[in-house]
Amino acid sequence: MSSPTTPSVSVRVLLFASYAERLGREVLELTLPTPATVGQVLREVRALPGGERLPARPLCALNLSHVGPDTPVSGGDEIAILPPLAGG
Amino acid sequence: MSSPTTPSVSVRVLLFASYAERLGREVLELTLPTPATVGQVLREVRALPGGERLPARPLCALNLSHVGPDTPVSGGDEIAILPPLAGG
Amino acid sequence: MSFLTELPIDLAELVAEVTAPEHGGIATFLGTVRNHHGGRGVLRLEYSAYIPMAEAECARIAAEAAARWSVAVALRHRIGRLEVGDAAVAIAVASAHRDEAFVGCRYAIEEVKRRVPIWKQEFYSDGTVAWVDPTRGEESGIAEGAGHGGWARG
Amino acid sequence: MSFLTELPIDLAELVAEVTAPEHGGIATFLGTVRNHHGGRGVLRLEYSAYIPMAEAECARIAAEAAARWSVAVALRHRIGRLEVGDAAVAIAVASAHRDEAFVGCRYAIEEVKRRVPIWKQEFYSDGTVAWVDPTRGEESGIAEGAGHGGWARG
Repeated sequence: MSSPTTPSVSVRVLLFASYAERLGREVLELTLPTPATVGQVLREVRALPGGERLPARPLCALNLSHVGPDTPVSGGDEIAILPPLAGG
Repeated sequence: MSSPTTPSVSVRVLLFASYAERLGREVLELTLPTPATVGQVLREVRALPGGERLPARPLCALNLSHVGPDTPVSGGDEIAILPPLAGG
Repeated sequence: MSFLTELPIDLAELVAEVTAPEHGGIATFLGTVRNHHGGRGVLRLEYSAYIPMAEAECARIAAEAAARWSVAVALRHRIGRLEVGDAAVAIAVASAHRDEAFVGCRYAIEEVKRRVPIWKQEFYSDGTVAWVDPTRGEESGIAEGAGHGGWARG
Repeated sequence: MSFLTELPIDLAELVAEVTAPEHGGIATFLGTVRNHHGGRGVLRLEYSAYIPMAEAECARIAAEAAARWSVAVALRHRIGRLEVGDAAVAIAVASAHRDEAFVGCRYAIEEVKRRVPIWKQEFYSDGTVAWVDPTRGEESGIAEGAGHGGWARG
């Protein structure tokens, strides 16, 4: 339950590899009105300088697991925006 | 062409593993009337003491390659009668 | 045991980790740095990772394979700078029978490529550098590399 | 290079044989001596072979795989006395891409089992000995072993 005294959440956003280069940073803190989703985090990041160079639907992770854009986020969550994976 | 002066062929027969134990020998020389086949070699071997303990259609090789019983044999050929393979 | 390492990978070490008297077959896969990609010569590359998630994802993949096929799984991915011929990833999967070992090993490498947050920068013999994007195919990879000359180093 | 050996097999040696700068993936298979078979404890075993044909058949298998999938193939089978855990067979297959390496490796081990004239005597913890017959399944294998007490040694 969200309390009326906390209408917003603060989350930590991580950027990697080519995405970090496009935005010129690897980490940022965002505050969003609740209830917030991963998709809303993405929209905020894409509004930043260089953010328009991210794809509309990149891979995302929430607290170390892959998630879709509709996943809700809570205060203190770590959201990662992942360029195309190239391990192996 | 088979010459009228060579109505028979001599071949070398090898036995291995359990088959060698069943016949009590690993190698034998056989002389057969021509034209001869691998199947005829097998029948000769199965007529030897202990030979009745070989299966009717074991794996056979002729000069280091797997062959079927209808394969013709020539003088000096090496025929191997192979128990079930268990490599790997 | 970490799944990610900056040190050279020793396949024998992974094989030893999964070897057990009840196992009859061990399938392994070793991914090494090629000297070419998309028609261009590769000099070396740099792997980077979202390390805590990559560790968690590797652990999940290993546990999934172990549970699904009753296999023992060892998995290592190297990060940092690699030269041509270096092992980037190694997987060893042991089982009583070879079917499970092969299938489990194949599963593990496919899932590593699909799920583990690791990125690769290739340094080419023509002096350019590109982030590898396997989703775009090799030809598009060239285009992206060529289209982002600003990323070139050195 | 012989495909059959009486010496311990070193997987790293086979991997080194197929490693090349243009290869990106190496799939290997290692078949080791299990401590059980058909429900019985295995102490050790003895592999024997029709050596010249086994060499020829291994060479044919390696050449077939190499031609069919454009892979490099290294293959070794041990003969003689082996203990539990020892490697009996090792195969390493390298290719530019992992698909061919996996498929070529799988092909090679299946063909080794199907075609190479090698036989295996298992020495069990109950003191009996049996020639292994993979065509009869594990249960029949027990029956054959039990039915030929005359083969028991020691």
